[in-house]
This record gives sequence, structure tokens and C-alpha cells, in this order.
Amino acid sequence: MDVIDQEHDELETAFQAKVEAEQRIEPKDWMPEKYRQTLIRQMSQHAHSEIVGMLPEGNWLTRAPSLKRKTILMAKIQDEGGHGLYLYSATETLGISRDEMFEQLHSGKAKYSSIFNYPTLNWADIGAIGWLVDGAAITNQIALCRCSYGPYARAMIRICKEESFHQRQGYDIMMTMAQGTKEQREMAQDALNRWWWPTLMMFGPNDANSANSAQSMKWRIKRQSNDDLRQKFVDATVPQAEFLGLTIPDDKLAWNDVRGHYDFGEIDWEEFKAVVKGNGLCNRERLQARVDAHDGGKWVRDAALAYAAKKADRKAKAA
Amino acid sequence: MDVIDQEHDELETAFQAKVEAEQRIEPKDWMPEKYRQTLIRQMSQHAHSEIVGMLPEGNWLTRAPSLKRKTILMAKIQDEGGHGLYLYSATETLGISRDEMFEQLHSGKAKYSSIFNYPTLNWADIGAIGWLVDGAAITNQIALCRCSYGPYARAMIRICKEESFHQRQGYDIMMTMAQGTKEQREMAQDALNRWWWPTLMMFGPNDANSANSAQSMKWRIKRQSNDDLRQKFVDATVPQAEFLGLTIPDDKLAWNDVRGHYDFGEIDWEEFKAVVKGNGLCNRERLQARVDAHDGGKWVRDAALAYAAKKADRKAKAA
Amino acid sequence: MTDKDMRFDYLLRLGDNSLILGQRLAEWCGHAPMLEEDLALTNIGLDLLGQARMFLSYAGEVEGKGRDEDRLAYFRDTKDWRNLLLLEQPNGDFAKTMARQFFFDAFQYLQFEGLAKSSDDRLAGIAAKSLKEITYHRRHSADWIIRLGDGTDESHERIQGAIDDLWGYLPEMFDMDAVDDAMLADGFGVDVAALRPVWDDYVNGVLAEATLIRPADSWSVRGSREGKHSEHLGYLLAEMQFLPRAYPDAKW
Amino acid sequence: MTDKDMRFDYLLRLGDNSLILGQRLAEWCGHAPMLEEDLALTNIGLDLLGQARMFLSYAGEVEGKGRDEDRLAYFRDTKDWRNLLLLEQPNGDFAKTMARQFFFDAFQYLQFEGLAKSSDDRLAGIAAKSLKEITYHRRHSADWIIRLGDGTDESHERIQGAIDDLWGYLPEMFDMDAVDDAMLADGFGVDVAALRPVWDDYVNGVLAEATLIRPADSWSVRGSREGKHSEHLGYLLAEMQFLPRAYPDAKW
Repeated sequence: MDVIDQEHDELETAFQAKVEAEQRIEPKDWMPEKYRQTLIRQMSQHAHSEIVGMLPEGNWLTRAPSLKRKTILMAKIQDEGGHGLYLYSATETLGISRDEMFEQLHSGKAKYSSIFNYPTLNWADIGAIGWLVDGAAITNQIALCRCSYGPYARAMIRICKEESFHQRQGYDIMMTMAQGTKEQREMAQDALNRWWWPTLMMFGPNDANSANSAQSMKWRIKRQSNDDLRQKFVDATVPQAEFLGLTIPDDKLAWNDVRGHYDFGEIDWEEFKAVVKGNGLCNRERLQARVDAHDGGKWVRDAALAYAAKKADRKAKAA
Repeated sequence: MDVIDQEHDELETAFQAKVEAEQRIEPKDWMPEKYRQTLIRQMSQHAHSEIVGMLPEGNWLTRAPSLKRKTILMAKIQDEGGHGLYLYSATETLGISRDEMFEQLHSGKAKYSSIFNYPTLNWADIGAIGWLVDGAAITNQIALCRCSYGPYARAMIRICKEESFHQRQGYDIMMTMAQGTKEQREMAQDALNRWWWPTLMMFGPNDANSANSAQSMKWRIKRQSNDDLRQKFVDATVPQAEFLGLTIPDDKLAWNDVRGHYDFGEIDWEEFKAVVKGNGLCNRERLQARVDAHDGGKWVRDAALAYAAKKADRKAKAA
Repeated sequence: MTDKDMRFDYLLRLGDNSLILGQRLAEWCGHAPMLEEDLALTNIGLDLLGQARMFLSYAGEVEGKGRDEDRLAYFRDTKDWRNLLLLEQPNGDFAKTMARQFFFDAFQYLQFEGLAKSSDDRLAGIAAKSLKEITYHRRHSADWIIRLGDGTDESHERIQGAIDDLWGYLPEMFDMDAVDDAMLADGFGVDVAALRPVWDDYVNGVLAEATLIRPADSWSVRGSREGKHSEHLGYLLAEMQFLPRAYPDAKW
Repeated sequence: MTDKDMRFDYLLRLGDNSLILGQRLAEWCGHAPMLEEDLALTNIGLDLLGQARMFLSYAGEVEGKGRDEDRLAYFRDTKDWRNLLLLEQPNGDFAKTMARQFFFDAFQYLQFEGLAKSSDDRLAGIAAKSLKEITYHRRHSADWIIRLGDGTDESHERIQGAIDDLWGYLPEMFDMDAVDDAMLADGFGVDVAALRPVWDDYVNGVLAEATLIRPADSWSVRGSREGKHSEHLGYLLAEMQFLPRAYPDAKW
């Protein structure tokens, strides 16, 4: 073992001790390269999900059924853009630029949450996204508020506050629809039918099949297993659905007195893989919309840069 | 007077005699250059009007309120495209190509009927266009069926048949609206209010101000004066409006027993000039739509030409 | 589902296919690359509209709840539409419109050839009548695929891109679900799955003549028969249905 | 028209301006040239929506027929809308959106400065509150006019083209009709005709800094106050109003 290796080992040991002592890792701190890469992948995926997630909701912004709902939805989507911005900044502390991250998104190298490859087909979908998708996101994110990487943990704390607000707004839409006309109740049920299983998939593969989980747990990026988080979400959500008078589309769903949890059916992982692979109804549209916005906006960004350069130049000459 | 001038005079005299003998001038016949130019201007404007006229009606094609009405409207617009095609061909007999005519339209050198610079704002507008605008067009065109230029006269005969069918369809829409709900009656009246005066303007300036009319009459291109045709239209249309229970927006409109015609108010020629000059709500949209279709379709036409050339080439090589 | 429900659903699928594609073609009106093509597209649109009216009227009668063609066209929301996902996709440029048309024409031709032999006389009659129209549609769109594919570099690139973009919408055409199975057993409907090889032969032939590459089957989407559509359909319906929705008491 | 009718109409004009422009900005959502601009456009859209809600609620109360903000937003057809023609024009590219925004921001700023001194406390209050927002809007759009005008050749060409295209929609902003005259006499409203020179000064200044040319006044269109709109508004309304029109009994 040479000196460099030894030094590296010592650093790694110190790093692990620090993490286990529940101290935050900050951008200037030494960190294992794989830790950095794992965070970049996870955080940028998280950021991409926020901005791609604007699209399915934006799909109903021009058609929101009241001015109040339109206002709330617009503010919500704006929050998501803000989260995206905040997360891109947090990720940049790891030494990658926003442009590089966009490049990875647009080339398909970086992923975003596959949930956004499903279409929003009626207004209740906006409720379902707030209630279920944001609900699942919060369940994940609460655990991340104690993530070992400081900037990520702090971003999560801020984001969680807004997300729980969004979730309540989504639930409010569902409630209004579920208590509404026959057609509204049907829309609400239809939305729940379509979003339930994809939402459960958001927690990732079952623990037995989750290769990266162990390392992330050890590094305290992750605090709870996929299955634990999923169970937590199901336990919280089932009573909410009952309160709405809606039926969760799962025959196997039942309270288990022994476990003190709800049992639920097996997730169709083939569908999950198919959608990730590109067979979701909206994979192409979502990515294309982002690419179009970026490529179509290049001339605007170029103009802003050119103007800034001219202005600086004039200032320099005047000085 | 030299020989050429003399010869020219003789030709012109013979031409005029032929016209006055009610014989048709055909493409290969000698004709005065100004006669040719007048016809090119008038016929190409007529052709352009047919295809620009597809746009205000096309504006309601995707929103037609029943499948039957959608079918009728689609067939009508198709007829107009057909008329355009037919008129372009007839005009080509005078030695100008369709591309040249498009070029003149797109550059603003050639005009189309200014009536199409008004927007179609509710479904009754589709009725009003059929009833009033096609009605006015027919009034003009019937006279043109006896035009001295053979290809134009024959085109008019064919077109008139279809137009009178369109007019009845338009009147049927108005009838249905006028007998419909309160809101439908309001739409019908609103459409009549907006289309009445622009329709009267379609007959052109008052005779006293119509510089070109005398020559066109002499050449038997034109058979009746603008004011006569306008009067004819008013006389025919007023009872139709009464039958619909709609009010023509003209305080001065009244039957004149002495003249045996309806008196009607003065046309606001300032508005007419303003709209021709570019102040109609749709001048820019209409022309841009045509330019976009033409320019945007260039690659398609190029492909068709390239393929035809390749095909001919292969055939030649195979032979 | 009763047999009646299934017939209703089956007729809706046929009618909705024709109506939604006809509506998309209507959007071209006045904007086609050349006047002749404006006429051709309205011609095809008119045929499709005519088919839609026959199918939807028939569907309404089968359903027996007093819904006529307009009630079915103007008062159903997204989840009750049964048209193929392919047909609701936006027009895009002329290449995309023609690729969509070509794939569907080739399919509809075979489907209607089968339906013309339906045990149901009325359905067979509609199909037989429409088949003549579709023969022309298919020739028209195939001609354009060949012209664009073997035309200029630009047209080749555009039509190849359009074909690639739409490829994943095609497998859905050949799906058989419980309704299809029952209607086939009944002698009412057609085995669309069995049409695939014939369709492939025809399409491969045209693509080859057009010097175009048949894309790999790398992705596919489906769902229209359960009312799971793309986000485009909602906008199309909002526009198409505006007047009857806004003035529900009016007759037009 | 009674004084009440005129106040109603006047408030509709204000509310409709804000709502239609807000709706147009909503179309940008998720598609802006950069994330910061996505946030800015939604920010401005939210302000406009907020204004619209205050004006329409007030209008409904003045009218006294039980119409609330949503009834007014979702159940009026084209001829009953009072927004400026400029605001219903399609977004086009970012340059066109910004040109439209800039012209209106510059106008609305002056208009609301006047309205903040209205003899009507409620109207004055809404205007005063909104004026803070509009101050930001105007700075934001003016900054973009300057950046695009004095940016690259492409951006200069695009923004100049957008300005030329929209120029004829601007005179309508400064028209005074009978309602405006009465509301001005009343102390309720503002003399918008009198704002033109101030607006010109401001706009000329920004255009000059942006190295852009002020177009000649060669054409102008008007009619929105009599409900004579461009053909674009109908499509916007069909989309915006779909749900309440399709489900008139529903509460949302």
C-alpha cells in the first residue's frame, strides 16, 4: 500500500466517521468520488424531475376550471421551477454546471422521475398529482432532510415545506371532485386508478433488488429503505382515499393487524421498466418539450450574454 | 400613320366589332394589350379571392357545431379551392403563370376581395358569408357569365352553379340561427350587422367614381354598373332579411315606390379605403397565412419535382 | 359487457378513428403546400367525416339511449373516446401528416376489406362503400411517401423523421382485446392482429420504393381502447366541441 | 347605458385585459428560454390573474346579477369580451411575447397610476396595489427589449420584427369612447388619450437604448370595446372555458 492509497483510506475513514457522527458534509470537504457521483446523479435527477414535472401540470394550466384553481396551480408550478433552480444550484456545489446537467438530460443520459411520463387526462389528475405524487415525494424527501450532504439536506428542508402545502392543495381538488357531480366523482376515481400504481413505483425497486441502496444508507444519503418508505406512504394514504370515498385499485389491499400495516398487491415492475425504457405515453413529448424550450431559447440566452458583454465592455471603456 | 399602326387599328376595330357582335374572344385570338392586362388583373384577383376566402371559413371548420354542418362547410371550402384552381387556369390562358400570380399576391401587388379582411367571429358568420358574400358574388358573376372573354365566361357559368348552392346553404344556417335560441338570434343579428356594409362595398365604388368601368363595359367584360348590381343585390336581399326576422343595420333603408327599388344609406367609403389599405382586422393574417402555406410548402413541391425528374430520367435510361 | 355494449364500443372505435383523423385534416384547410393538395386533403377529410357519421349514427342506434351522431361527437370527454392514439397526434409538417395518413390508410384498407365481409349487413355495407374511398386515400398517401422519400435530401430527412416519430403508435392498431375477440367470434368484426403481416408487406414495399428505412420496434404505446389517450386529444376536443358545449340548448 | 352599466363595462375592460394576457403567459409555462424566465413569466402571470380576479369580482358586484369572477371568466363568448386586441394576439416567439408585454406594461403603468387616484376607493385600492407589481413588470420587459435589441443580430431582427408586427394594435389602447368619457367625467376612470405622449416618451427612450426603430404609424386596428376581436380570441376561450362549459353543474 503506497502513501497515496494510505492517505486516501484515512480520508475515507474520517469521512465515514463524520457521517456516522451525523455531521454534515459540505462542498469544500473531502468526499469519496463515488459519493460525489452518487449525489450528482441523484440530485440532478431530482432537479430534472422538478422541471419536467412542470409539464404535466402545465398541461391543465390554461384549462383550470376556476380562476382560483388557476392561480393556485400557477403558483404551484412556479414553486416547482423554483425547486428546480434551487436543486441545480445545490448540485453545482459538487462541481457540475447547470448546462452540463441539461446536456445530460437532453441526451437521455440523466433521468427524471418516470412518473412524469404519464399523461394528465382530466382535471382530477391535477388533484391526484398533488395528493399522491407530491405525497410520495414528500415521504422520500423528509428522509432526505437528514441527508449527510449539507446543501442537499438544506434544499430538502426548504422544499418539504412547500411540497406539503402542494399536497394539501391536491387533496383539496380531489375532495371537491369526490364530493361533486357524478361525472366529477368518475374523474376522481379514474385519476386515482391511473396514478396509484405509478406512484408506488416512485419509491424504486423492492429492497431485495435495490443494488445501490446499501451504499447510500451507509453514506447516510439515504435513511430508509425503498420498501419502508413505500409502506409508510401506503399507510398514510389509504385512510385518505377512504375519506374521499374513492377506491384504491388494488384487490389485495387490506389492513394487517399483525404487522400493523396495510398489505398491498405486487407492483407490476414490467410496466415500470417499460415506461422507463420509453414506452410511457409521454416520454418523447416531455423530453422534446424540454429540448425545444432549451434549443428554441438559445437565441434569447445568446442575446442576454452578448448584451452583458457589450455593457461590461462599455463600462470598461468609460472607466 | 405607318403600316404597323394601321394594322393595329384594323385589328382593334375588328376586335371591337366581334365583341359587339357578342362573339367570344378566345386565347389564340388577337386582343388589345390593355384588354389582356385588365382581364389578368380581374381574373387573378378573382382567383386569389377564392383561395384567401377559404381562410375565414376554414376558421370555423374545426368548430362547426354539427357533423352535418362540418361536412357541408368542408365541401364548400373545397369548392372554393376548386374555383381558385379553375380561375388560375383560365387566367393562365392570357399568358401568366400561376407562380407569377402567387408572387403578385404575396408581394401585395395583386389584390383579393377586401371582404376577407374581416374576421369570422361566431358561427353565424359562416351563414352570413354564404348568404351575403356569396350572394353578392353571384350577382356580380351572373353578369360575368356573358363576359366577352371565353375562358372567363365559361368559368363563371360553372362557378355560378355552385355558388348559388352555397348561398342557399348560408341562408339555411342563418334561418336555423334566427329561429334558434335567444343567443343564436343574437349571433345571427351580430353577424348581419358586421357583414352588411362590407358586402355592399364588394360591388366597388359608386359609378360616378369608377374610372375603369366604362372601358370594361365597352369591351363587354362588364355588363352592368357597380351601382346597378348593388341595387339588384339590395332588392333581392332585404326581403330575405325580413323573412329571417333580422334587422339590416341601415336607418335609411326603405322601399321607394317611385323607383321600384329599395333606397339605402350612404356607404362609408373611408372604412372601405382603410380596410383595403391594411386596417382590416385580418389583412396581415390572411396574407401571412397564404405566404406561410406557400413558403412552408416549398420543400414539398421541390420534392415532387425532384421525384418526377428522377422518374423521367430512369424511364429515359431504361428506354 | 353485453354483446350490445361490445357492438356499441366496436362501432365507436371505427367512428372515432374516422372522425378524429378527419378533424386533424380539417386543420390543414387553406394551409396545404399546394392548392391541389388542399383539395386532396379536404377530399379525404370529407370521406372520413362521412364514415364517422355512418358509424356514430349506427353506434347510437345500437346503444339505444337516443344518442345521435352529434351527441356522440360533441358530448363525450377524453376517456370515452376510442380512436387510435396515432390519429390524434398533431399534424406537424406535411411529412408527419402524410406518414400518419399512410400508416392508417394501409391499415384501414385491410380492416375494411375484412369488415366488408361482416355478418352484419349494415356494417358490411358501410365498409364496402368506404373501401372505394380508402383505395384512393392509400394510393394518394403512398405516392407522397415515395415522392418525399425519393425526392430531395430535405424531404427524405423529414419523412424519415416523421416515420420514426410515429412508429411506436402503430402496434396498437393490431391489438386484439376482449371486445375485438368477441366481435370476431360473432362474425361482426375483424381479426386485426392477423392483418399485420399483410400490412407489413405493403408498407415495406412502399418504404423500399421510397428509399426509406423501416424503424426498429424500439418502443410502443397503447391505451386508447380504455380511453387512455395522449394529452393532445383534450385540446382537439375543447376546440371541436366548443359550440355545442357552450350552447347546449341550441340546434344548428 | 346607465352609469351602472358603464362602470360594469369599464371594470370588465380592466379585468379582461389582465385575464387574457395572464392566460397567454400561462401558455409559456415550462417552455421559456431559461428557467429564471419561466419563473418570471409565471410571476407576472400570477399578478395579472390576481388583478383580473379583483376587477371581475368587482364588476360582477356592480352588475348585480349574481355573476362572480368565474361566471364572468368562463361563460362569456367572444363578443362580450373587452380586452385589447393586442393582448389576445398569439405568443409567437419570446420576442413577440416580450414586445406585447412591454407595450402593455408601459400603458398599464400609466393607466393604473391614474386609476390609483380614482374617486372610487375600491378601484383606487386595486390600482395602487397592482401598481407595485406593474413597476416590476415594466422593468422586466423593458430590460428584455434592450437586451434583445442590443444583443445579437438575430435577437435584434426578431424583436424589431415583433415590434413592427404589433405596432398597429397599439393605437386602440389610447382610444376614448363614450364609456371612457363618462367614467372620466365621473372621476371613476382615466383619460387614456392623454397618456399617449408620456407613453411615447417612455417607449421611445427604451427603443432608442435598445437600438430599435420606432415603426411608422402605417396601419391600426380596433374594435375590442364593441366585442369585435381578432379570430384568435375564440380559440383561447374554447380552451380556457372547456371544463366549466362541459360540466356546467360542477363546482371546482
